Amino acid sequence: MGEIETGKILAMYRDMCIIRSFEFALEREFKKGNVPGMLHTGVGQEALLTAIAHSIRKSDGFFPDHRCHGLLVLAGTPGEKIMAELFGKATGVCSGKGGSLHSADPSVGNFGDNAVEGSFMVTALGVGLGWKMQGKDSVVAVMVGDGTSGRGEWHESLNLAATWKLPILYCCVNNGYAISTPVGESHATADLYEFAKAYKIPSVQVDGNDLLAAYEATQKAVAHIRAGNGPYFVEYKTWRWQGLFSGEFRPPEEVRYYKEEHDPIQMTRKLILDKNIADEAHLTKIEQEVNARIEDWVNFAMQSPLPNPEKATANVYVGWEVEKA
Amino acid sequence: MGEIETGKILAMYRDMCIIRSFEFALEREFKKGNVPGMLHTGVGQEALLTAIAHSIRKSDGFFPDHRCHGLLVLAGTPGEKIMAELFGKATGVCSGKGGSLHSADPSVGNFGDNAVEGSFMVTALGVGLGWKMQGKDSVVAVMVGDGTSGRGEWHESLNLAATWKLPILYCCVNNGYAISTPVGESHATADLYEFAKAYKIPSVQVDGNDLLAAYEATQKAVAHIRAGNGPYFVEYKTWRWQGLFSGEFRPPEEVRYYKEEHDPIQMTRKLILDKNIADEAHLTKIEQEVNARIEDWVNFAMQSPLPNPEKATANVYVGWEVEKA
Amino acid sequence: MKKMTMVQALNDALHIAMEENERVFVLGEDVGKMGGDFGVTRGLYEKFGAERVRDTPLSEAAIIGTAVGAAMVGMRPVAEIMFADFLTTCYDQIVNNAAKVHYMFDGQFKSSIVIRTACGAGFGGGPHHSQSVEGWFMNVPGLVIVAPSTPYDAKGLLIASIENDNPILFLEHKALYRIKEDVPEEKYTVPIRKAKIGREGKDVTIVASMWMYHLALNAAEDLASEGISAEVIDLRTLRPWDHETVLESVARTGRAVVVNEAPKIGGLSADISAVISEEAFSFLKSPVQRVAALDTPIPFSLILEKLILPDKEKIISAVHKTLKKA
Amino acid sequence: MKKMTMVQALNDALHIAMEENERVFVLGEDVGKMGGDFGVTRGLYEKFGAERVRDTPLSEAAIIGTAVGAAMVGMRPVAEIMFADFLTTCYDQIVNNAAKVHYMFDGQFKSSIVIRTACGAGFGGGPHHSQSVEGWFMNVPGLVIVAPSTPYDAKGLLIASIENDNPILFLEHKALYRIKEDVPEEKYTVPIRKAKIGREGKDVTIVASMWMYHLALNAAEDLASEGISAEVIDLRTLRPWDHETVLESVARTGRAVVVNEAPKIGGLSADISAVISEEAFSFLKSPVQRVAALDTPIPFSLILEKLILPDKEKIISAVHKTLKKA
Ligand SMILES: Cc1ncc(C[n+]2csc(CCOP(=O)(O)OP(=O)(O)O)c2C)c(N)n1
Ligand SMILES: Cc1ncc(C[n+]2csc(CCOP(=O)(O)OP(=O)(O)O)c2C)c(N)n1
Ligand SMILES: [Mg+2]
Ligand SMILES: [Mg+2]
Repeated sequence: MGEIETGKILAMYRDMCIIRSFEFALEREFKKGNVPGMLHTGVGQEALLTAIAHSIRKSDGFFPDHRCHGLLVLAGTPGEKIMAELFGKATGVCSGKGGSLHSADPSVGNFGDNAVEGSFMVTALGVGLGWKMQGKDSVVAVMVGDGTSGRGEWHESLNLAATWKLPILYCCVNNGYAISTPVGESHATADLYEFAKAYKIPSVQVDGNDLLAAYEATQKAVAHIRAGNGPYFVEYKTWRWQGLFSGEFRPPEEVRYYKEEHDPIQMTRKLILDKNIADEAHLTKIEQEVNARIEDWVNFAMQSPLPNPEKATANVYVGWEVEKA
Repeated sequence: MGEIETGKILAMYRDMCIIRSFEFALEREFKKGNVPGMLHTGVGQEALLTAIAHSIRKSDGFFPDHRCHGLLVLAGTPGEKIMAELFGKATGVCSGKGGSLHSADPSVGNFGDNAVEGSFMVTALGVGLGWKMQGKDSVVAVMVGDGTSGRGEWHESLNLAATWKLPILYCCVNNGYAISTPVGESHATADLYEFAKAYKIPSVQVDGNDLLAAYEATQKAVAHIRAGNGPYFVEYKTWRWQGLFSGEFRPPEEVRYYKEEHDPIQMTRKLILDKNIADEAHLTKIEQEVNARIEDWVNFAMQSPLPNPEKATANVYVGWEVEKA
Repeated sequence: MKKMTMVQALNDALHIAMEENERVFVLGEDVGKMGGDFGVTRGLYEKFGAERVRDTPLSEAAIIGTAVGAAMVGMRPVAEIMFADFLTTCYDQIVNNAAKVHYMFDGQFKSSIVIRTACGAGFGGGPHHSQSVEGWFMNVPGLVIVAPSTPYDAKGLLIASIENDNPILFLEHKALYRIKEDVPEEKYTVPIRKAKIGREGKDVTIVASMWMYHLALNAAEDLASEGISAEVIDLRTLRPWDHETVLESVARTGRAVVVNEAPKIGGLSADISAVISEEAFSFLKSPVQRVAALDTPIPFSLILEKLILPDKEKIISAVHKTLKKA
Repeated sequence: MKKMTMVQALNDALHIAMEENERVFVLGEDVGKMGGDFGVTRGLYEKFGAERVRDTPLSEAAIIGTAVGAAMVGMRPVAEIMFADFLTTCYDQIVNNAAKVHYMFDGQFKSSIVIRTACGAGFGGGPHHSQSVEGWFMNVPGLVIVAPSTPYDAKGLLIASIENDNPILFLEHKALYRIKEDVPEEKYTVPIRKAKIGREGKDVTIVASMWMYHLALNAAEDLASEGISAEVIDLRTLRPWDHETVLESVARTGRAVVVNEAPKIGGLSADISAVISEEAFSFLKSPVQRVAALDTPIPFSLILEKLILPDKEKIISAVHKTLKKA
């Protein structure tokens, strides 16, 4: 492991901490009633999210799903603007109109979530095609949960991306369940990269909790796409900490394994210590800094004003106002 | 080739002639203006249609597509009722309300076409599931054109059929084109059975113009399904004689090959003569009988009355009338 | 009698229907062990097993397709689409298949399905978890839309819908899931296509449904204290809705306010207003007033959401308008 | 000026738009070498190549998804859905994505797409190739529906639609594809959201669009010979439609007939009737009459199809009704 990788790993560890800390703060504020609507978090999926964030450029794009708050921040949107959006405040990245499920930011290539799971799989085709037609070498990443793989749009998207050789990176986040339903009980295979192979798309499965493995696979995929070879499919095996609203539903041994033995943060921390990339004190300092920053964002969100009422009727049509009564 | 197969081959040859003669008569009547709406025909695809008809039972079911007039007849609906339906007459199998694209007949397991191509791929799931829940061993066949393979319903259907082990026979009729678009230019592969493999469904490709090959593949598939092993996918490579409304658009050599060298009727005829199953005179007699019968159906359709005006508002709701003005 | 929430009343209806007829089965996302996102299918899996309580993948087209196909062979499927907003993804199966099967095949098949789904706004669900969707389906012949406003009606209408031979879109408003009332424990049905006069009055007729019905009742209460007597009608079936009850009421009151949670342009509210205006023309003392959502998607922030949705005050002010001379 | 069919006028518009702006591109089934099922995209492939004239598989969701995504990065896609009936299969992309992108992301993206599609009945197309679909989309905020009735308007409206920044559903009625009129060869636009008074009159206002507009003109001709003077309005934009022109006309004539090819319940006709009844209440001498299709799917047989569709006679008799005292 050379000089550069060392710095990179620490930077990525820091980003993983940002994701977890952000999500924990959110869960806390949600319980307090400060975050309206519904809340899904990416706790447990920090490694793959960080690997993706570090593999695409600002000139690339991505379609985040419902567990990607962290990715939005890593992509470059100021964290307080994401936090404020989730609080439904005027200072949010969409002025509070989008919330957790619809926080877009074109300035960093964030095309926003579509809460009809899987629907943006076909929208991404257009971004890839548009950029291709414009002669850009940009890549567009699309997040797809294991559950979301049931949608017909999966087929329409993969087929057309393959046929037109579009610059699309399919990031399939297989955390084993769609809400309560195990992936293998609702799909012909629990290994979703097998579906993708049928489209003659390079398709791999990787341990999404292993930061370096996820990073390497994503880097390779992006290089392939950027070279003009068309789409690439990466299945990240992972596990989400969030259970059901009613509580935990998964086997205790599975829960223990993922929280205690196969937690991406702990795994990366151990790697750093084992390889002597940094010491305990250094990591603790990173963690404390991150936590403090995130509390700043929470405070910013809390203190921000509610959206201007004008926003309720703004931007329905381009160029026309809607009736206000 | 034993005694029984010999009779079977002649019966199937006769059925192939019924399909072609039926479609030719239709094309003629369509040109004369006796058949309203649009017309698609199955000329060139007689072998695979016959193979399917001879592989499923009356207690099985099928979803015909837009090139299946012949299959409707082979399934057991009196030919004159199909012909009359296409003429929009009261004596039609749906009293003229359905036409070419919507001629259903539950008494022979014909669930009717859905002219939104591919949509019935998911409807078939319900028939398979319903029968399975009722403890029947019936099989349901679904016709899918190569072009129709682009629909998202493809994925939703294959995935769920595989997961629930439903008794569904996917009959993929790959005639090379969707209207004018070559299958290989709009799909990741021109060999569509490769798509199906991803679902861990047994999936084969067969020359759909070779009667015995098509028959054998279909028999095998149906046996597999009926034994409770879940769905099966057969891709029949074939070619449709019908070009575009504006005329022929395919390479002349391709047209020549399929019409002169690889025409299923000629191929089967040759097989019968080569194997001495029957002589020229016998075949000619079959052909003449078939043609005469089909003209009877045309005459029946021509002479039938138009639908009763009451039909226009009947059967919108079960149990309620609609306003008549 | 037992105090039940609407969730419990619906759950009770499903238990009764499934016990009574083994051809009734349930399918949808997480309807099995989990009992559905809102708990409506709770306990069914344990009682009736995985064969009749089927978890599906996120394949909404396949969910409805499966329901229609199963109905074509005599089953009685009850499909759940988790949020009504997602009906867009199975719109084809509903509009071009479920609603047409009986007609286009000349009565040879029935599409006896019930599609249950959770609709409605007011909780910060944002643009994809809050919509009132009846307007998308009003112009679809063959389709029936049922929408209860109370636990009692919810139970009776769901049983009636499962027994009915038509394809039924059954709308469950999220804001009503937790309201409680006395509900009989035995089986009963509430008639489809029959509106209910929830409060009698003589000055103005307010036509509403689901959550809006409750707002209308509240408004009527306030109006009463001003000396205005409002009759409040709960449509219960939204398509085809009960012209007779509404027109008879407007003929008496001479004034009408139509309340609907969906946007004003082209939705259910337009249909009701048009029919009243056309059919009760000579009775109307002032133009029909509509209280509906503004012509916008539903914003996430609660304060913005509130601005675009109907509320009690808007209903009261619409009633006031009908009482001014036109 | 050149005599052009509507197909030619639309084709001309596409040629002009694609020449002028290289970000305009066309996608859909068989739109390339074949030139589209109805010939509207003919010659584009030869002139602009396979990059900008893209044949797709039968993946309607992907067609619209691709259009929306491309618009999000500044392209100007014109998508063709072969028959309007198939819009059911991409309803999600239109309703929950195209129509909401601009609003839910706070104006940061535009969904400047045009969806061209062939609609309408009358030729034995049956239940899945004949529908009038505007009613499915009337209750969808953010969406614009444009529907020309003449070759001149078709060309001007299509160019205006491609230049417009909103998601536009552009309806082309199949019965109008072959009608001819003089059309300028150069570029021009016809304003969106502006209705046209196609014939002036003083006794009654007939509001129509597409094929129904022509039936209305024919009816007006017949009515004139009876001494009844009918004003005929072509809406041209169906959502949001031009209230001003219609209400101003009804204020003059005091009577209104609304004609729409879709079923009566809940469609465009309801919206128009409701708005006229509410806003022109004091001007109306008799109730608004509606001439629309019956509440049925569209049967295949021509004689049945004719029974359920509006025609000239039904329009005339509706006008007669408006002239009787209410
Ligand atoms: C089309 C659609 N169907 C259903 C839902 C409701 N829903 C939201 S998240 C979810 C589960 C998704 O599972 P998965 O893709 O595996 O994501 P995870 O939550 O496990 O990360 C469901 C069913 C939805 N949002 N969209
Ligand atoms: C969803 C849908 N999209 C488009 C069409 C119009 N259409 C009818 S047939 C056809 C081509 C179908 O090709 P294929 O499945 O290969 O059948 P083939 O005609 O070649 O037998 C198309 C595009 C349709 N009916 N339904
Ligand atoms: Mg998952
Ligand atoms: Mg084909």
